[in-house]
Amino acid sequence: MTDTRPIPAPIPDSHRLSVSISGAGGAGAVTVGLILLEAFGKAGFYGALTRSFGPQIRGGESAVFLNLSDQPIETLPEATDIHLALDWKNFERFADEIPLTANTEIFYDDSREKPPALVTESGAECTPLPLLNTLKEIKGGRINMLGLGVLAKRLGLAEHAIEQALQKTLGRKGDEAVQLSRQTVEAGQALVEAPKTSPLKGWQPSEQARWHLSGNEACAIGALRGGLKLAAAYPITPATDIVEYLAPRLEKVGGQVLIAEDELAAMNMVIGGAFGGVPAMTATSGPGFALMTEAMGLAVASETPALVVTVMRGGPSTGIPTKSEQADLNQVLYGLHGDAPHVVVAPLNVSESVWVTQWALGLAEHLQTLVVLATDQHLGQSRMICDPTLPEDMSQTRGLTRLRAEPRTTGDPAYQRYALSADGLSPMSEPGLPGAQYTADGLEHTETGLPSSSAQDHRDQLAKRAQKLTEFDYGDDWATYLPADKAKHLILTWGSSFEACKEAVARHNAEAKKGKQVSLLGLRLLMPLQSKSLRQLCKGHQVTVVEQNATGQLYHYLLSEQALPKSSQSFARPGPILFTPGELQTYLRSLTEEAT
Amino acid sequence: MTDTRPIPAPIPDSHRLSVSISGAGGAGAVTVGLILLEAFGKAGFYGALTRSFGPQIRGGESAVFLNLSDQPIETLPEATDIHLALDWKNFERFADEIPLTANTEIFYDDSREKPPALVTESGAECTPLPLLNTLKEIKGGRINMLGLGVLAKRLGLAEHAIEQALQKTLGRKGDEAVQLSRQTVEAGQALVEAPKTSPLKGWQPSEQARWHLSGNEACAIGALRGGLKLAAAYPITPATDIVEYLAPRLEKVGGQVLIAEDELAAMNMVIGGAFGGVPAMTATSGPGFALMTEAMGLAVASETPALVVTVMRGGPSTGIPTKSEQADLNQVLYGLHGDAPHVVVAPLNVSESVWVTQWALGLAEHLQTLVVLATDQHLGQSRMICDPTLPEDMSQTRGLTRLRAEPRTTGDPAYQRYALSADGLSPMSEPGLPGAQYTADGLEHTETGLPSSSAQDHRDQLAKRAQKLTEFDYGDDWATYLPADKAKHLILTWGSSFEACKEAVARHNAEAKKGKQVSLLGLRLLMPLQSKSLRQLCKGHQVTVVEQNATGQLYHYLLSEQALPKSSQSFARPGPILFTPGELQTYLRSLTEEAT
Amino acid sequence: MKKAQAVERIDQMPVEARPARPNDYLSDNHPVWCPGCGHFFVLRALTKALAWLGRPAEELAMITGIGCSSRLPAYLASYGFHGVHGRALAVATGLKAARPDLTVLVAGGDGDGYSIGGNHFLHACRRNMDLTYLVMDNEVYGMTKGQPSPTSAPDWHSKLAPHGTGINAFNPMGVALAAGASFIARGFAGDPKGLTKLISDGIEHKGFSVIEIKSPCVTFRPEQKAWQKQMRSLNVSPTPNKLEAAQAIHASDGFDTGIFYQADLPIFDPQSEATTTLDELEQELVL
Amino acid sequence: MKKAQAVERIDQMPVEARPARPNDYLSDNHPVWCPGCGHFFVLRALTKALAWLGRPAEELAMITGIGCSSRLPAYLASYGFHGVHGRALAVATGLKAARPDLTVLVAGGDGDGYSIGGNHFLHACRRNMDLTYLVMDNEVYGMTKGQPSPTSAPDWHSKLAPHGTGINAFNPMGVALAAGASFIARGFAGDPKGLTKLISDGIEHKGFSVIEIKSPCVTFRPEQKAWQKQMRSLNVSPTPNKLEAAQAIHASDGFDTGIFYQADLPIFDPQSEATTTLDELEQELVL
Ligand SMILES: Cc1ncc(C[n+]2csc(CCOP(=O)(O)OP(=O)(O)O)c2C)c(N)n1
Ligand SMILES: Cc1ncc(C[n+]2csc(CCOP(=O)(O)OP(=O)(O)O)c2C)c(N)n1
Ligand code: SF4
Ligand code: SF4
Ligand SMILES: [Mg+2]
Ligand SMILES: [Mg+2]
Repeated sequence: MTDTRPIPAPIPDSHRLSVSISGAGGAGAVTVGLILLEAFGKAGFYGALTRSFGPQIRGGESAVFLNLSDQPIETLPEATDIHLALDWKNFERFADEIPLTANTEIFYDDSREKPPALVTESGAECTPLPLLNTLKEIKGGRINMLGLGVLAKRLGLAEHAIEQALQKTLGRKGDEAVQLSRQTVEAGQALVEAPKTSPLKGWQPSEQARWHLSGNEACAIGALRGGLKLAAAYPITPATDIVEYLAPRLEKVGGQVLIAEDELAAMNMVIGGAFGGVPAMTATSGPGFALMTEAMGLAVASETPALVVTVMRGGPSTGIPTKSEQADLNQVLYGLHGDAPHVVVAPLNVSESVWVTQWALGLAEHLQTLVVLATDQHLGQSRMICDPTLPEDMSQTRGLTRLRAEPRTTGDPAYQRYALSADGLSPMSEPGLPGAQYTADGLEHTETGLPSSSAQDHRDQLAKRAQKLTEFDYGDDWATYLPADKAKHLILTWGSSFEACKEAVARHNAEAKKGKQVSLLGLRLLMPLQSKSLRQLCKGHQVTVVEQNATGQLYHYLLSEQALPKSSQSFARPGPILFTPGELQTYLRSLTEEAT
Repeated sequence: MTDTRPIPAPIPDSHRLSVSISGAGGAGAVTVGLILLEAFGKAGFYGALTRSFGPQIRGGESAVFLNLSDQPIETLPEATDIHLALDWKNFERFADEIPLTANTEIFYDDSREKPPALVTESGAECTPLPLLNTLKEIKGGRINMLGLGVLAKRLGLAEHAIEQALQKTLGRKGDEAVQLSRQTVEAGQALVEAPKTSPLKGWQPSEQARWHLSGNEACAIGALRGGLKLAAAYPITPATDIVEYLAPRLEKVGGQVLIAEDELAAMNMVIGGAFGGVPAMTATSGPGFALMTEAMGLAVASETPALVVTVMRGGPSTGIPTKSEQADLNQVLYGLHGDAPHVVVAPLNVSESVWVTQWALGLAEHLQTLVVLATDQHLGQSRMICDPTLPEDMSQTRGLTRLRAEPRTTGDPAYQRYALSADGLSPMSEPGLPGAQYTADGLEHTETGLPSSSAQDHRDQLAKRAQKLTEFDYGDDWATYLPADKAKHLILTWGSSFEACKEAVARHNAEAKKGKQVSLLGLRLLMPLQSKSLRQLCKGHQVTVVEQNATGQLYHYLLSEQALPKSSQSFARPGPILFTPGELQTYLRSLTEEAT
Repeated sequence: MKKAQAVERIDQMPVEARPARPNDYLSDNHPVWCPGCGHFFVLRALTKALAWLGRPAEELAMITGIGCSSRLPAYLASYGFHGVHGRALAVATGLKAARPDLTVLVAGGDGDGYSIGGNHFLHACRRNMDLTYLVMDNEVYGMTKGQPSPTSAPDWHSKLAPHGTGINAFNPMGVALAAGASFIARGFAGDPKGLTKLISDGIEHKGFSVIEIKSPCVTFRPEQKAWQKQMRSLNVSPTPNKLEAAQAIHASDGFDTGIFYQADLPIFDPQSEATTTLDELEQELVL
Repeated sequence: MKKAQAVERIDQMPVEARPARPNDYLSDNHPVWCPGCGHFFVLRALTKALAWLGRPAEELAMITGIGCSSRLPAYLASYGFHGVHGRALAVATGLKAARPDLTVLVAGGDGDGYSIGGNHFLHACRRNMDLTYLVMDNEVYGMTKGQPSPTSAPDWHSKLAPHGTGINAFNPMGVALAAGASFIARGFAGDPKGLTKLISDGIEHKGFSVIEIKSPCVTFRPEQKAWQKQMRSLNVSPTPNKLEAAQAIHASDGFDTGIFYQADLPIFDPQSEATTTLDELEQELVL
């Protein structure tokens, strides 16, 4: 595995900051967060921003949480350093997600409600500010920009970073708007003192080009890199952004987005496009995925390439649509009827979502089958400033294309779409190609594609479809392995739990003795499971499978494939709250203590 | 487990007969088979009839296979004793299923094609008969009735049995038709000699009332026994028969069948009916099941009772619609997104399909959740003469009904549809009941049913929905265990593979030494898996999991639940041909030899 | 199953039995809709119509799918089912078949009903069961934040369709007519009186009533606030003639309201009566 | 993606390029249909129409779902996709969007198209892409052995509906018209000449062409053999006027054939051109 790197040192507390902002609908908390993130980026730093919505559609309250550092960071804040309350509207709805401590500094408007009990009880230091009062003097000024000024000042953020972020974020609203915002921000800055020592003291700005993107945007770009030409989808939270990001872009590279009447149509449109010869995908979430499973089986049986991105949310049923959970693993592995081998991949963080999606689309094309890429609401909708992660060589395992049939003339042997072959792959023809006409079929068929119910044909074609996936060499990308020296314990996880585990393991290893240190494995290729390599790697370890669902779906899957050593265990809990490094660190401590 | 019985002795060869009949479309092979089966029933015997269709819709050739005995028999014929070829049209299509040997006696018409090579090569004794010639003298007579006469004579079947069977099967066509058939049958009987010793010599007619039914009919009757009031479905092979059987009957017990526009509608109609207070079900197969999974999740999350019968066929995708396979297990266990606990049961043979379906509907009602009953094309569409199997006491674990809410008046505490409780069950209200109004919801919710995205509500309701299934006492019905003395090996199987395993184990044990004998377990309750009891029972055995699919889906499921001892193994192969006792017996032999 | 009863009107009830106010049909839950959303007004008109008709809340069931509009049941004091996206009509069909005694109402949005739910819409019209279907049409998927729906104009620009969809808007009333619905009306959320009347007429009508309600999405289609000036109140009169109705629907600029079509068409009302015992049925199995 | 080309007519082609016979559009596979099934005649008319139009077989794609009728692609020498039940129009939509240069044909039965596939039918009409849709309507689910379909008469008795469904038959042409299809015709399998003409006109028409073809199921609806006497050959003339078409569809007893409606309506034909490079798009991610 090339992707074996030592576990990085944990980010020291002095090199990380957690900021949150909350407010009623329309107060603009999210905008402050977005500008702040961009500003940290412009200043050379890293950051992760997540949002939380109340139950209201749009009119309701919302909150953003930022985790900022001068080192790559993709986890959620655990203890809020600074909180800005534009108002206290339904603040309790976010209490789960905004962890206040005695060290938290809170700013709020002095002219309206007082902080609610749960805030004062936390012991946080609450500083009332004359926000609304100050606004009276700024015609058209908005309270959130005032708040942004307060935060910028308290955080010691460079002027030019704020200025660039305002330009980039508000620029399209015109110069006047930017000017008004700038003025309001300045007024906000004037409301508070600069801290005695800047919280950014000692932070090293990066010189590297970095990305500012969400996981959903990363997916979209990855698919474009993979040669995507057709995206068909029906909107569903939290996957819609992917297609919305593609809509204006795909057409510019000669492709197009089809808005389907439902998910049944979307999946079948993808199949139609791919049959026509172009790389095609859809994006959905659990309920929509359920509706697509029948046609997914068709992609498998007819050997038509298709990429389905599923952005998981809280389940079952409509569940918790705006929040994250890793509970659709069973569905993506096993949701199809019959023996229907397909590929399932899952990126481990936002930045790698670009290449993993490119890889996924390439696998679909190359293996002529269904590939499911599973992410979740957190990965999909969080915004990150992060290092670009594109493997240097995408051409090997990742620059994958379809094996195409050649035109045939009279006298050539008849074209066999489903010809048996050593690696299970057969050249795929496409309409327009003379002499290689065939009918793709979801009925079991002979090598030419004629429906057949013979036991021999069934066995042959089942084997062919299985074999092409198991025989393929997926290279080193099936997992990321971060070993610790002499580690007894191995944490095995996937998807959006990976970054929290990584941070927890880093912290744990920094303070643990040798022998009590812990290794980490993030599984990227879930199906076909690379059981042999995985078993090899797990050998001699006590493995704990960490995942965000109620029943330990990954754990049970690995058991079913006999990929885990005997003493392995599950550490699983449902969403919608994500794992934090702190929570996992506590667990690791008890785990390694218990083990001795 | 009350359902523990010793393994019966195998049926001696002299007490079984295998008959098959084939012919072009319209030749009437199936009718001959049906009358013959009925006649054997009337004569006091048992039998199993399976059909096989060519690829043609209706105009094409078809064949029937009968396995007949004076003892209960539900397996497929392995070696044909007598074959009647009404013609040789596409005979090779059935070659897989009609095993000819040197002992097979074949009758065919002497005026048309000769037997094909594969027949003569088998060494079977081929007797040409002047069938068409004889027919010339019987105005309106049909070749199949002539064939029936031939078979009746060679089999030594009592006249009165044939007579009764003709009456029952053709009676609705009127006296003249019956008379004509009778005459033709007699002409057929005149064409051949009676055998020197009747093949039925020594056969003991049963005095018991027996059933003549298919598994699909059994399901329908079971559901009616369970109080079914609404069936909504969209036709799909091989499940349609269930609803067609219900259509004229359900309305006579105050219920009704809704013909849905698609499976999405069918499943949601079931939910609507059950919400309205009546037991409701649908019946489908893999592709339709796929379309229903979204709404199945709704039944789980909203805690609405719903029974889904799925009659499995060859997969993936449209696959092999008219043939049997046990390859949708993954789908029925894991096809739902989110953590969506539900119940999965599967009858082990045709006759028990009656009570198992009744049980399944009761479980849905009592546990207020989705219950999937999985059968397959073989169980569903084979016709059996068998002993009725109704447990004496259906009231205990099987006479299950819904816990209903009481009407409330002002002053009563508000009704909480999803109130947490010790056993996870809450009383269910229904429209019309005053004071107990609520909104059922597929969004995660509070105890009253209000949408909620709080982590606490999510955890509580996830636990409630899981708990009500795991806490329930399913009694002894979760499996049938047939232990052999000092057996090292245990065969674990499910569904339509059970009867073949049972016969194979019976034969094996009859000839094997103690210690090489084999025990048998048929799993009936697949989810929630009774892991503790199962582990207990498997302990000390080497377990082989037998199933008819390519990937060993049950085996992997049991591994995932850590229900199997370490040395367990899988014996799985895909359909569409069913396991025969002989095939399994060979396997058992090698298994027990290898083990020493 | 229980037999269907005629819907009783409040004015035919003894005084003490009359529900006091529309608010009796409201639950305690506060709607999650954006301030100013048209759906508030639909809720208001609905409770007024229900008060006018006067059936006790427990004999009503409101079935919906998913969408802003589909949140309705939680705000009513009746029974409710908030199911999955696009399938409300199927749930309602099952319920009405099982329980013909209930007044079964269905509601949803243009996405829920005409996009993902289109097939059930077609077949519910065709079955013509005694259901009332309120479609709160804002020509957008509100819940998922502003994508074009089947009723969006082809040139409406959105993130998902930066140049518009280029596809003609779906014609709900025309399709309902061709598919067999027996009561077809258009109403406007901003016309409380007219809408109340249409809803109560729709519920009283025997057969499948489709009420297409223009209900502005102030957040993602703020320009729809202009509807308040454009819509005409109940300016259309009902006809039982299909061709006349087709003409009226075809000719309308979309701002006319009223009943466009109302006719007595055969209702799918599966009758069943217990005339046999289970034992008799089981006898059929016996050889 | 490749640009759409005009369909070339055989009479405009150089002689040596002209396909010789309808049989050139037939594959070697023998249909699994019952002897006498109407679908045989549809296949025949289709190959004749294709020969007349003269596009090479490899530039045609025939997309179907599941049903007896849906077995069609295997019998043609063109490209084909035999997908899942009810979704043929969606597959065809994806294909046509990706490959506007192809002639994309869609076929299926009344169950496939009007029951499970109803929603795609609605939205394919609305999109009005340049596709030709042949529905072989036998008023029954043939493949699953004789259940009532949406076009079955309400009083047709079958196992599944022993007293008939009691539901009015679906009106495919009326719904297609209301939903936006731009070419709507009825043909009859037993009228080879008329049907060939309708199919070739439908393929030549730019936009979504619906051809509702009465095609008897001799096995499960033997009474449909009487259609041979009842159907009239091409007695209807096309109109581009929606109301006139509605009237003609409404007035027909079901035995008239011909084009009921044909008009130039806007076609959904998503244009896209490569004007940007991937590198440029990736630059957007960079801070
Ligand atoms: C199967 C499925 N697909 C997609 C969604 C996402 N979704 C939820 S509501 C909605 C559209 C709502 O629009 P509409 O019905 O017009 O109601 P509105 O919000 O505008 O009132 C969509 C696409 C879903 N919940 N389930
Ligand atoms: C999802 C799904 N549901 C149901 C079926 C079963 N099925 C196959 S064909 C068919 C109906 C065919 O009727 P129609 O489309 O009218 O074609 P015909 O056979 O009459 O030509 C049905 C219900 C299926 N294959 N898939
Ligand atoms: S998003 Fe639109 S439809 Fe939804 S609540 Fe807000 S205004 Fe109403
Ligand atoms: S069943 Fe009917 S539709 Fe199907 S092939 Fe036979 S005659 Fe044709
Ligand atoms: Mg809407
Ligand atoms: Mg049909």
